Amino acid sequence: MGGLLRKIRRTGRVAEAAPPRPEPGPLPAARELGGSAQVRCIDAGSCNGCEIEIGNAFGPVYDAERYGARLVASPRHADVALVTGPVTRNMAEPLRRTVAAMPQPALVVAVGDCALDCGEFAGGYGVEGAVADVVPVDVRVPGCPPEPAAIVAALRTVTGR
Amino acid sequence: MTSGAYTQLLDLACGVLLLCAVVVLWQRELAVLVRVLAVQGAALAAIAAVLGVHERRWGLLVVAAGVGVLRAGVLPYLLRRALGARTGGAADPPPPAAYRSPYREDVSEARETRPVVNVAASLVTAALLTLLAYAAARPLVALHPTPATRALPVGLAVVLVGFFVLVARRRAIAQVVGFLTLDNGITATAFLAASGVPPIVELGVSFDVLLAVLVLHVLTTRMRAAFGGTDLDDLRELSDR
Amino acid sequence: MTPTDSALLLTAPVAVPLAAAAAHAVAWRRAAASGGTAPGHRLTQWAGLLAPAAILVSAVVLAASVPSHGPVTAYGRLLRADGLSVWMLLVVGAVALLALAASPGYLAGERAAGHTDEAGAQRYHALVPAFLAAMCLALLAANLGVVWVAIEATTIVTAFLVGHRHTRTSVEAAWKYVVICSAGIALAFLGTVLVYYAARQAGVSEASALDWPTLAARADRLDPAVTRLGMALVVLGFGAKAGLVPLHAWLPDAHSQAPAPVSALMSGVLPAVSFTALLRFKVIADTALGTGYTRALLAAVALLTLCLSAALLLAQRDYKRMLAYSSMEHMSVIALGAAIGSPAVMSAALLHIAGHGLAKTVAFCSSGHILRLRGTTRIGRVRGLLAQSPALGAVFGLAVVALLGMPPFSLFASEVGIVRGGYAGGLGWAVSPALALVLLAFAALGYRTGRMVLGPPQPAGRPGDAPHALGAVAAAPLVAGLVACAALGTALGPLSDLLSAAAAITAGR
Amino acid sequence: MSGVGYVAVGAQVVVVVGGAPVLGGWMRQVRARLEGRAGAGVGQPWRDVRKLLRKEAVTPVGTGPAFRLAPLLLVATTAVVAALMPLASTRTPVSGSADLILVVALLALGTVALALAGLDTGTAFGGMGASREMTIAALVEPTILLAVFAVSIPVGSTNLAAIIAGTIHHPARPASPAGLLAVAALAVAVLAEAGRIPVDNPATHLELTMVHEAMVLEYAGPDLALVELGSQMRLAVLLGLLGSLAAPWGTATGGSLPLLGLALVLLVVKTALLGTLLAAAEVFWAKVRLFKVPELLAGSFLLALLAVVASYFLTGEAVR
Repeated sequence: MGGLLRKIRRTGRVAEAAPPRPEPGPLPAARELGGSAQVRCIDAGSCNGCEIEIGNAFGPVYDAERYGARLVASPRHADVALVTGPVTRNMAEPLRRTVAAMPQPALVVAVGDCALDCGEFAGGYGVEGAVADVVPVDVRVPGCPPEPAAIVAALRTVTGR
Repeated sequence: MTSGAYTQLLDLACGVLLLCAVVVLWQRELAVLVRVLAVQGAALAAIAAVLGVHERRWGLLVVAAGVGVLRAGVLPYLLRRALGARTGGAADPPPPAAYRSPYREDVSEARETRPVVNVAASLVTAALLTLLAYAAARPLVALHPTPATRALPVGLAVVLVGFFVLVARRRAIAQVVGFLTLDNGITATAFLAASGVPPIVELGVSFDVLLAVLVLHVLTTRMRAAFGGTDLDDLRELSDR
Repeated sequence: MTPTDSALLLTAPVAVPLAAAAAHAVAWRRAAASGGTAPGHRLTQWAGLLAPAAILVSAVVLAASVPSHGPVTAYGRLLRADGLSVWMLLVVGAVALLALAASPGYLAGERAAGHTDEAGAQRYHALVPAFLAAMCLALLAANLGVVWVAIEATTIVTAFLVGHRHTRTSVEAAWKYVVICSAGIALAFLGTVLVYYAARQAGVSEASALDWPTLAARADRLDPAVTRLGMALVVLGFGAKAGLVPLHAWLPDAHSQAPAPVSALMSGVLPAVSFTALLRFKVIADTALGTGYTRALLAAVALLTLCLSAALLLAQRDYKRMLAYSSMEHMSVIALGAAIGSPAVMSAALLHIAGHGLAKTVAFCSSGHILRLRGTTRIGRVRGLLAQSPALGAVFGLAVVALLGMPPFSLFASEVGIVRGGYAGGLGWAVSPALALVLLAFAALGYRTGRMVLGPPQPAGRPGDAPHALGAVAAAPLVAGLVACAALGTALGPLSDLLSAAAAITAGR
Repeated sequence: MSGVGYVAVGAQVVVVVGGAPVLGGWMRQVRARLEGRAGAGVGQPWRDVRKLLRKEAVTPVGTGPAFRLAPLLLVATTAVVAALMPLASTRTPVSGSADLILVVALLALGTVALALAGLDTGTAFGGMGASREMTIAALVEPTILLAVFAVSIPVGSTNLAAIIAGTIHHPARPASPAGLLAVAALAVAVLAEAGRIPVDNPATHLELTMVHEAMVLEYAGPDLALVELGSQMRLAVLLGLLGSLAAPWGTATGGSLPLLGLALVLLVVKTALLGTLLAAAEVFWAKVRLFKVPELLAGSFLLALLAVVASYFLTGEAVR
């Protein structure tokens, strides 16, 4: 315990200074959310590269939580579905149901090139299509994988902070 | 010292004594057990000191200091050394460099992993033992009710819990801790009942306890050499078969 | 007797062994420093006899004066010898003399087999006299707290003797021995503390509230409830050291692992010394509570122990463990005698302590020779001892016959005395089952020993089968022990005064 | 007195309802800072509640009144507890009913309602969460009752107002072994009852470790807002209870308004202090595995029992 306490004191604050607000400004739906967005991650068939970056976005350095975003365990609690990967055949219906389970107003954020246009996996026999082919997408985050900063910026347009 | 403060301090020290016995049952980490034992020894010394100040018997303060040094200092130190001998020792050659893990301590040696009676059940047993001590101590309290003798059940409860630890634990060090808890309980009973036994007896008893712990320390080392550990479950070669 | 004389007589049994222990401890350090290679001196081997000789001489001198002139005290009543302690001192001295006379032979054998070296031998010579000193202190101390300290000291001193071989089994035995005995005897200390509390509340001063004569004289004023709790704890605690149920588990392990002469001491006199402390408390409790309480307690413990030891004797396959369980059987017979408690029965019980001590010493020492000869402690692997080594077979067989309680050995007389007194004292309900159990143990012990001693010699070609002669030096203490045991059985002679004085003390009148 | 008394009751309820989310936000903020993060700010739970109230209410198919009523019941029982307890003043119109056993029963009612709601959803997680919650509750309730019994022995009453007033008049009482043991037992019980580490992790997303979260997975929108508000209020009330039993000084015993104001400030400070301690401790502790929770709770039960026993046999003249 003493060791941990010393480490906490030595480490101090890890979170980087908040960058300026992202350019396009908050989405219209952000006003209704009022600075709070619960996020449910949905892996529709990702290679897990994007999951690692999402994890980093919520880690101490980028600290997406300071803008009011928080990961939750249930789509019922969520305002934002963070969808990654090309949608595989088996995940198409679960994705549709998950988005349907979210209470309105709800947003879908597609994270990564695969989610936007199937990327490397386009035309694969198991791939149903991009996220937009299955559910309506509100925010797009390109990159393979996208940088945590980009994910945080996308989430900031949702929370409006 | 006013009578109120005296009672308060005495009760507080007794409470710490009992609490330490409970924590000994609760904790599995052997290093923590040893630390708790030191606290218990300090509480015991505090009981003696409070009694000494209250009754204005300055000899008792000397006894208290001795008890404190032995039970909060020397005995825990010996036990810590017995624990620390785990990683080194001539009888126990270090493993080849290729197999040496970054975790120098063998976890199974540092903890009571599988007590004979699981912790939840032993805590409930401790509750029953406390009630038993309370029932058994009623004639003792009735003989001469003072704030000190009213706390006698605490001493008996610590004795019973110590005995239970002795029976229900499989690690050699945990058994020694149980033995010392038992002994702390007896000494506490002696202090609470009659302000301690005569100094010559107290001296002899302390000396015996110290020697007993030393002997057990040596035996622990030998046990590691012979069995490769201090799991008392390994001690099952002698039986009537 | 002048104060100087009495001080000298009471100090010698403790101080001479302690001095011997200190001298050997120095030699042990030196031998350990030199790597255990330095050769031993013949002189130091036999010098070990000095300590038991001192005990015996003091005991004999005291025995001449105490029955007629009353208890002797020294150092402001810190040490005190009455009939009971002198009788026990005699037993300790005699048994220790036999055991230590057998020691050089035992150590020579161990050294020849490579089990020990000079350092080990010196350690043995240092620890055994210390053990004797602790026992004598337990017998001579007038303060019950000091008695407790001395008895706990015996545990600590003998721990390394039990674990002398560093093998897995001896470490196991030593651990169990120290933990069970220390914890058990800690209960006895709790009992002592409670009696002290009762005495202080009865108005006894702090200095004399643990002094046995004072306590015995003023026991009628002790609070009964507190004394009852204290006595129960004392029976449990000192019973642990005496090999009585429920804290007996250390006894067979320790006795089977210790060196044979130490086993003899630990089995022959150590339980008896602990039991003597119990008897002292019994005197106090009997006055404070009436005889019924301690009687019920002791009878119950004795019967349980007897049940257990008889059952385990029936199934026993190891002869050293067999002898250990036989000790438990005899201790429970003695405890039964103490439960009956009339003066005649108490003298029978004290005689039983002496006879058992002598016979068990011979049995354990000869079992050491058997172990060296055959290299095993399994009963099944030892056959035809008498044919191979007539002297050893005869001594071992006779020792067991003595333990079985056959005439002319003294155990016959004492057992008959206890049984007769039990029926006369209205304890038939306890004596009858005890008798049945003793017979059961008798059958088991007799049958197994018969198989070991009698029969044709083992087929040739196995190690250790050559005809074996015990040798005069090794045989002398064994024969002496048997003769002494038989002599006690036929006539007490000058000892009868001492025995009746001791019995009068323990009977509480 | 009655006027100030009514004000006190109202102020307590307002402080608890308004302050509970802030307390939650504060604890998260403390945690974030210790973990090297910036944190979302103290007001974040209120933002969450505001947003959830604006959102659509979803009632899953097949659920009945148990599901719909549970959030209301949770908040209502906790609000009643907040009104009853002498958090700021021991002399209120309802302090006569502030029985500790009643308080415990009201809190248990909320727990049971939520567990029933979890069962009502018919999902695997709901049932699992409910069963775990009830396992823990079954072990916590006797502990709380025993601890309460222990602190009530010296007073001779289980009325909270009487206990706290008694402690203010006998300042040595919480330092007695019985008092210390009872408060320690209560602290463990509070952790379990409020679903904090090491019994339950309020920030978990792992199905295997969820207890409270698993029961409320199906709630959305305003219902979820009530559930979150309810659990935050429970934590605030329990910490307030612990604070006023361990250190009742400052609680108003008379009927003057300035004293009441001071008491409210002290209440907020005490609760915030306990919250800070708890949040800091949560950084150091790990959640124990579910099968080890009984071990922890058996320990706290033992502490409570020892407290009772100690208050019987360690009663010197100072306490009586």
